[in-house]
Amino acid sequence: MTQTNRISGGLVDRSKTLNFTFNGKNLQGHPGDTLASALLANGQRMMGRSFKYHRPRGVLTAGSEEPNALVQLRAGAHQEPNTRATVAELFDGLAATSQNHRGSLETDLMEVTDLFSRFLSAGFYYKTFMWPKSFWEKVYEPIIRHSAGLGRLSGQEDPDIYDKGFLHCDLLVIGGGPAGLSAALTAGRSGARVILADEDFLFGGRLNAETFEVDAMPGSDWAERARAELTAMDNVRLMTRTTVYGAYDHGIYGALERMTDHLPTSSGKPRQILWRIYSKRAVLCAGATERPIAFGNNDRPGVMLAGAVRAYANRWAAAPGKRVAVFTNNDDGWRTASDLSRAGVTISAIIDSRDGEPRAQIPGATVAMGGRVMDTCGRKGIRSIKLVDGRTIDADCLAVSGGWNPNVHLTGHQRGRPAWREDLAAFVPGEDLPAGMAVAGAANGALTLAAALSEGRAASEKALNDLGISPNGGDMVKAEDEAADITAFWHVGESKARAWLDQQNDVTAKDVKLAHRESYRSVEHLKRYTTLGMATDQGKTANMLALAIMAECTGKTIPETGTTIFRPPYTPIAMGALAGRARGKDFRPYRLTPSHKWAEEQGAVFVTTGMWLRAQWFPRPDETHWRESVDREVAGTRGSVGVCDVTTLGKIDIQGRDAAEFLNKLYVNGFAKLAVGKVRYGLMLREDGMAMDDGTTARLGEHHFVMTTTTANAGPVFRHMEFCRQCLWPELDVNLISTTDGWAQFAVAGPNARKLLQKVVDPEHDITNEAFPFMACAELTICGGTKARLFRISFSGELAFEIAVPARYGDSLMRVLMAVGEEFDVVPYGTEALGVMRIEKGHAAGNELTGQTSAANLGMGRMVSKKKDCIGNTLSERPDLNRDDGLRLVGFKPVNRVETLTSGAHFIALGKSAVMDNDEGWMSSVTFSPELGHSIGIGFIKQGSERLGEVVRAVDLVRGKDIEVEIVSAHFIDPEGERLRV
Amino acid sequence: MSYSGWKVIWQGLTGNTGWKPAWREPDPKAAYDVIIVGAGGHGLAAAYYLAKEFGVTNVAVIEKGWLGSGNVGRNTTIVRSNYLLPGNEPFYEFSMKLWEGLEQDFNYNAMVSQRGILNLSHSDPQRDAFARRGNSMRLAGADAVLLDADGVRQMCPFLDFENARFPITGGIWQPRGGTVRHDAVAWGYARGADMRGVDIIQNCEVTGFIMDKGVCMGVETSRGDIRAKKVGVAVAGSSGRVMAKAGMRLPIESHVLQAFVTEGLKPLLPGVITFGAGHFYVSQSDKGGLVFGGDIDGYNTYAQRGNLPVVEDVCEGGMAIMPMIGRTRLLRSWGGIMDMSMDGSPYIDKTHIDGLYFNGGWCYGGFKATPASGFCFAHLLARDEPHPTATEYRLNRFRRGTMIDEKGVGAQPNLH
Amino acid sequence: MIINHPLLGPRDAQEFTYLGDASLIDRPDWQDENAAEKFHDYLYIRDNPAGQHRELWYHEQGDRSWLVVTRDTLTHEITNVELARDVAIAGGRGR
Amino acid sequence: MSEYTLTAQPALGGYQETFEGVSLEEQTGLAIVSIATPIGGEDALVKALKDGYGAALPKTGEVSLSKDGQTRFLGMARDQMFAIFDHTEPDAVDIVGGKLKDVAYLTSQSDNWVGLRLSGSKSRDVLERICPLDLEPSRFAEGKVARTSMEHMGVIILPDGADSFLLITASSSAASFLHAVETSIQNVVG
Repeated sequence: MTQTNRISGGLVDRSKTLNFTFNGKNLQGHPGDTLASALLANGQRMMGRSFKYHRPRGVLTAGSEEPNALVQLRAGAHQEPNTRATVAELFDGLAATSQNHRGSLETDLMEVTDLFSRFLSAGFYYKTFMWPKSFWEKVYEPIIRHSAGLGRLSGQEDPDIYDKGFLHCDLLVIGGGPAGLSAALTAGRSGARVILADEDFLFGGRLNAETFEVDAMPGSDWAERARAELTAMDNVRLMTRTTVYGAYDHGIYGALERMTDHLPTSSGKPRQILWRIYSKRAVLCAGATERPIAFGNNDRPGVMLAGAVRAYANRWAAAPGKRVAVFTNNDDGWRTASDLSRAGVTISAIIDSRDGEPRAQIPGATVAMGGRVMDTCGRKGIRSIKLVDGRTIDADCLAVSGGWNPNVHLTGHQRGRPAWREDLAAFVPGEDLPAGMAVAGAANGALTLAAALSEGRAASEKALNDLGISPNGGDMVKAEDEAADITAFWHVGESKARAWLDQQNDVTAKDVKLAHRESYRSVEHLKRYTTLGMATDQGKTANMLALAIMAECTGKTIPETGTTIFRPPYTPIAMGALAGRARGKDFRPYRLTPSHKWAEEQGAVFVTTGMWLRAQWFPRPDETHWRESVDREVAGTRGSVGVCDVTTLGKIDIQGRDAAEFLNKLYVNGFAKLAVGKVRYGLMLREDGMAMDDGTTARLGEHHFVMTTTTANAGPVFRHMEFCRQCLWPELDVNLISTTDGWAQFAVAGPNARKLLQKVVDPEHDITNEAFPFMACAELTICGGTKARLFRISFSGELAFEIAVPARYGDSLMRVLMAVGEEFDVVPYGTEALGVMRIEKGHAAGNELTGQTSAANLGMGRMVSKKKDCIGNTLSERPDLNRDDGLRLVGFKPVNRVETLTSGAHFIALGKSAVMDNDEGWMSSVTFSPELGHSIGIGFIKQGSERLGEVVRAVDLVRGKDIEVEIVSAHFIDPEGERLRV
Repeated sequence: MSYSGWKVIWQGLTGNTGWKPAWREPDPKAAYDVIIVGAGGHGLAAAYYLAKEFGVTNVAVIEKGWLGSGNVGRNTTIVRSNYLLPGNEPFYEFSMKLWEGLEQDFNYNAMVSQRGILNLSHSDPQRDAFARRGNSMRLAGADAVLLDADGVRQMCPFLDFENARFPITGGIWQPRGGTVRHDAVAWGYARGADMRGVDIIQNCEVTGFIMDKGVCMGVETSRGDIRAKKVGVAVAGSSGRVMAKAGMRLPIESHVLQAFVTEGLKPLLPGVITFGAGHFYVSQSDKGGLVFGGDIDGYNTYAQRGNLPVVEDVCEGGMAIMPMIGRTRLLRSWGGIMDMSMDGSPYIDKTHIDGLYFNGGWCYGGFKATPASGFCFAHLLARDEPHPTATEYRLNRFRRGTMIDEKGVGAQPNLH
Repeated sequence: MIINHPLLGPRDAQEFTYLGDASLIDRPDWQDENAAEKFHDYLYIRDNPAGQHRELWYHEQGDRSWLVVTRDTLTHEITNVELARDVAIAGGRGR
Repeated sequence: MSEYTLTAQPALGGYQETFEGVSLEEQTGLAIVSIATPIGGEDALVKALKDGYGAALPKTGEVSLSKDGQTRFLGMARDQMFAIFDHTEPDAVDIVGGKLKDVAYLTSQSDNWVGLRLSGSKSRDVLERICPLDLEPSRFAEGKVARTSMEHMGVIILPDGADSFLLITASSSAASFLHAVETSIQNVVG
C-alpha cells in the first residue's frame, strides 16, 4: 500500500522508510512520524471503537489529549494496551492492533449496542438490574464486566526494566514550545541550572505544527537552533520524551522519561525512567489544547480538531483527507484552511459560527459565515456534512475548532482553581498556584506567538531574580502575533442526532441534559453520573463543552457552574515506571546474617523475618519433612548442644553518666541497681501501657550498657529511645548507637554449651558456673585473642550463652563452633527450633507481643514498678486494663494427646456455643514438643492463671477443628529453671 | 418515581424525557427534629434510616459542598467484614448484611459486587494472625476461608509465586467481601431519604452551633440559623474542624489517604486482593480500571492531595505481587481526608453537650461501614442509646482503657 | 515534601519518620494528682488544627535528631524547623 | 589456648570492578569509631581532638581532617561524629580512645558498616538514579558528608575526590546495596 495521503514538506525523514503493521496490514512511514500520522498518510481513518457503543472512531487530535485513537502496541508480554497512536513514535517493525471490538475493527459485532443506546443513557444502570436479586451476580454483572475495559494486558510479567532517579535544578521549564524555549534560553544564558522537559520527541511545540516565522526563519528551524544552543550549555539539561506529570509539595515534580518506547526493543536498558525533580522555581509552558464543537454525529472518523489537521499537514506531511471542510468559531480554523490549501489539499467549505466577513480567501471553498454544522454522513468515516441551513457539502475530513483551553492542569495539582477569561472563552491559571510555579505562554492564556515568547522570557527573568541570579537573556526574539479572535460557541442546538462530548466514554449533550434533569448538577455529580471526563484522556477535549451545556441548563455562567479539579498524573504513567526497580526479589533489600554463607553451604532453608533472611532449619539428606529436621535440632540442643545465629536481634549501645537512670525510665522494671557484669531481662511499655518490646540489657561498665531488642522492633525501639532522650529527658547524659550489624552473635545452648565454649574462650577467662553464673556477662577474648562478648542468657531454657564477635569474624566463628563442637555432636538450629524451645519455655514472642497485650496479659504485671516513673506506667493503671477477668498468657495441652493444636483457635467454655459472646481468648503459638511428645500451645484466656487444670474447647472454625484442651502453666519444660542455672 | 428495567425501556422509547429529579433542592426550614451535618455516605445513610426505620422524617442533612462530596465520593469502594476484635466485627458484619439487601431496600443499583476479598500472608505469624481473625469472623457469623499457598495460587495464578521478595504463604479470603459503586451509595441514600421527606441542603456550610445553657439547639449556617432538637455531626475528615466550633477537642487526627485508578482493561482480577508485606490493595472496577491504594501519607493534613513517595510505595507493592501490571498506566490519583482515631476504630456517641451527637473517626474504613454507621447513628439519635453492634464506639473509651486496636500500634493515628 | 533541617539544610521528607503533635514533648508528671487525666489528654486528645501545626519528625535516615516542624496542614507550607531537644529544654523539660 | 583462630571476612569479599566511566571498589580495612559528646563535655572534646589529632570538631554534615591527614572526622549529628581511618584490626576504638582519653563515649562501628568507593567521570550519573541528594560539585564537595537513604538502605556518602565518592552502608544489607549500585551502573553506562 502506498502512502496515498502523504503530501510534501514536513519534518519527516523521507530518506528512510519504516515498515509497520496495523491490524496485520503492512504499511510504511518515515522517521519523525507518529503512528497516527503514518496511518493518516496511508489513508487509514478508522483507528478504534468507543467504549460503550462501539462506535467507529478515528483520530481526533495530534497529541496526548487523544480520546479515540487508542491501540494495543507490540505483542506478547510486551503488549501495551490503550496506547495513543498520536504520541506513539513510529519505529521499524511496529505492530499495532485496534481495541474493543469483537470481530474485526470494521465489522464489530458489539456495534449492536449502539442500536440500544436509547435504553443505555447516562446512569441507566443505577435504575435497573435489581430484580431478581440473585440475577445481579449471576447474569447482569458478568455481562457488564465482560464488556469492561478497552485494551488487554498480556497477563505475563512485564519483561522490561524501569529505573528512577533524582534531579535538582534552579529552574524547571515544563514544555519546550515557544514560551518554554524562550524561558530556558533566558535562564540558561544567565547561568542558572535549568531543566527543560517536553513530552514530544521534538522541541518546538506548536512551532512545528504551524507555518509561523521566528527571527525571520521558519519556527521549526528556530526551535532547532534554540535546542542546539541549549544543548551546548553545561548548566542546562534537555529532556525530550519527558512528561512532567505532577506538581508535588515544595517544588518537587514527577516526570516520566520514555527511553526506549520509540525503539523496536529496549535492549536490556530501562524502558522508562521516573524522575523526581527538585526545583527551586518552575515555569509551566504546557501550551493549550484545542476543543471541539458539539453537533450531530461529530464523532465519525474524519472529524478532527482543526489544529491537529494543520499539524498533520505541516509537521507530518500527512493530509487527513482529500476534501477538507472547516467548522470554526475563531480565527484558527481559517489557518487550517489556508495552510492545507497552500499544501495542495482541497478545502471544500469553511463554516464559521461568527458573522462578518470571511477571514481569508480560500480558493474553491464554500464559505458560510454565521453557519453551523448540524450533522455528518458516512458509515465508517464522514462523506459529507449537513449545515443548519440545509446545505450538504462533501468532505472526507472536517476540521473543527471551538477555541483553545490553556493546559492549566499542573497549576491545579495542589488544588488551586483556574480563573475564567471571557475574551478567550477559557479557563486560565488562577491565583493560588503551587509555590514556586509561574505560568507562561498559551498555558497562561497567551495564545499567540509573540506573546508566548515574551511571557516565557519574562517568567524566567522573574524566577531568576527571585533566586538572586541576574537575568542575561540576550536579544528579544522577533515574531508576530497571529489573528486570534474568538466568539464562544459550544454546540449546535439544532442538531437532532447525538452530539458527542466525551468520545471515549460516549457521553453526549443529551446525557448532560439528562443529568441536569435528574438533579446531578454539580460538576462532580455530572462527571460521576455520566462518566464524562473519566476516560483515559481525562476529558481534556470534552469537559469544557459539558460545562458550557450544563451552564445553559442551569442558567448560570460557566465559572459559576464550576471547574474540574485536576489531579496527577497529567497523562497516564505506566505502573512499571512508578515501581522502578522495586519488583521481585529487588522489591526490598535483604539483610543477611554473618553465618548466611555458611548456612547456604549446609543447605539451610531460609525464612524471611522482616528484612532479614534467617536459617529456618538445616535439613539433612535423609530427612523428608521439616518436622524431622526441627525435632532433631531441638533434641540435639536439649540433649547436648546447639548453635543458632541470633545476630538479627537489635543491639543498642548505651553510654553516659545517666545511662542507668535512662534505662530505669524506659523499662518497667528497675535497672538502676544492675551490677556491672550482669544482664537483666527488661520489659518496655508504650505510653498507653501496652507491651512494646522486651529483651535483655547487659551492664558492661558503670556508664555503659548494651540492650537487645526483638528483631522486628529494633528500629522502632531505637526511634522511641531517641525520642525519650531528646524530647522527654534532655537533661540526661546518655548516648545511643546501634551496633546490630557490628556484632555477630550466636546462641550456644544445651547441657554441653559450656564445654563447647571452653574450647574457644581463651583460658584466662573463667566461665564456670561459679565465676560466670546465669545472667552474667563479660568482655573477653576467644580463639587466641579475638575480642568477644559473652552473655549467659537463655531463650531455650537450657544452659546457654550468647557469644558475640565483630561481624567480620562471624562466618569464621560459626565454622569454629561447628568444628570444636563435633565431639558433642553439636547441631546448628534455625528459627523453627528456636520457636519450639521458646514455646516449651512459655516465652512470649511476636505472636504474643502484638501491641494489644499488656504486662498483665503477659503475666508480667508484677514487674511494673510502682515506685518509679517509666513510660506507660500511669496509663497501664486504667480500670479496663486491670479487670479481674482479664486475659492471661497460659499454656495449653490437648486433652487427647494425639490431637494437634492450632494457632489462632479461639477458646470457648465446654458446653457453650461457638459464638462471639462466648469467646474467651485465643491460642497464639503452638508447636509439637519433641521432649513431651505431643502438641503444646500458649495463648491468652480470661483469668487464665486462675484456671489451671480446667478444660475448654479450642475452636478453629477456619481449619475445621474443635478440640478439648487443658489449661496448664506455660512453662512446659523445667518450670523451676534448674537447667539454665547449672 | 421508582426505578426498574421497565421504566428504563419505557423512557428509552419515549426519549428519556420523563425522568424526575433524584432529589429536591429545598430551602432550609427554620427548625427540624434532627439535623445531620454532612451529606456524605454516613450522614445520608443516617437520615435515610431515621426516616425509614425510626419514623423520624422531619430531618435536614446539611452539606457544605455537593452531596456525596465526602469520603463516599473518594475511596476505593471496598466492602468487607474481616475484622478481628469483638468491638468491631459484629458491627461490620451488620454492615455487610445491610449491603447485601441495600439495592432492593433503597431502589437504586449501587452495584454491590461480592466477588470476594483476599488478604495475602507472607509469614507463619501472619498466617496465625489470619487464623485468629478468621475465627473471630466466623464466631460473629461472617464468612472466612483460610487458604494455603496452593489455594491462593488456584485463585490468583498471576501473583508472583516464583521470584517474590516476600513469598506468599497463604491468605484469608472472605467470599462475601467485594466492592460497591461508591457514588451510587450516596445517591441512593439521598434519593431514598428525600423521598421520605428529608431535606438535603447542599452548598450550606455550618459555621457554628447554637448553644443555650450548654445545650445544643441547632446550627448556624451560611444560609442562616437552623434549629433542631438534636444535631448529629457526621463529617469524617473534617471532624476536627467542625467539632472545634462546639469547643471540643477529639481523639482524632486528620490525614490524607491517596487512591488510584488505572486505564480501563479487559477483566483481569477476580476480586479484591491485598498485599500482606507492603502497602497495596487492588480491585477491578466494572469499567475495567484497576482501583488501588495503600497507606496514608502519614502526616497531619487537611489538603485533599498526597505526595509522590506514597504513590511510588503503593505501585512498588503492586508490582511486587503482580508484575503483570507493569504496562498498564496509572490514570488518576486522588486524596481523601481521613479522621484517624487513636486506636484505629470509630466513634458513634453522644457528646458531653446535650443535643449534640458525633459520628467519626472512621480511619480509612469508613466506606464499608456506611450502612451500619448510618443505621447505628440513626438508632442513637432516635433512641438515645447505642445500637447493640456499636456499644464500644464511645468517645471515653481511652479513659477506661478499652482500646479497639486492630493493628496493635497504640495511640499513634498515622500507624492505624 | 522538603524539610529544611536546621543543621543539614533541605532534605526530602522521605528521610524522616513522622510522629505527631509536638505537644507529645510535654509529658505530664506521673506524681501529679490528676496524672491519670493528664496522661489521657496528653496521649489521646489533639488540637488537630486546620492551619499551623507544630509536629514532631525524626530524621531517621539522617542525623537521628527529632525536629519540631511548623507546617500548615492546609497548604503544607513549612515556616519553621527546630531541634526538638532545644524546644524541650526551652519549654522547661530537664529542669 | 584454642587450636582455632578466627579469620576476618570482608562483607563483600573484597569486591572490585571497573566499568566504562566508573569503578567500584570495596574499602576493606576501613575503621569507624563513633564519638559521642557528653553533655557539657564539648570543650574537653575540642581540646582532646586538637591535642590528639590536630583536628577540629566537625559541624554536622561536614568533615574535619587530622593533622597527619590519616583520620577523618565526620559530623554525623550535633553530639556525635564518626572517626574513619584505615586500620585492619578490630581494635580501632582503643586507638581512638588512646588519643582522646575518656572525654567522649566511643563505640566501635567498623563492623557495622561497609565502605564502597565509586569513582570515575560517570559516578554522579550513576548515583543520580539512587541518591536523593544534590551532588552537584559546587554544593557537595570534599569536606561534606551526608547520611541519607538509597533504595531503602541507609547510606553515608562523602565525596573524597573530584569524581569520587565513599559510600558507607550497613554491613548486613551490603550485598543488596552493592546490587543497587551495580544496577545503576548497568542502567547508565553498562
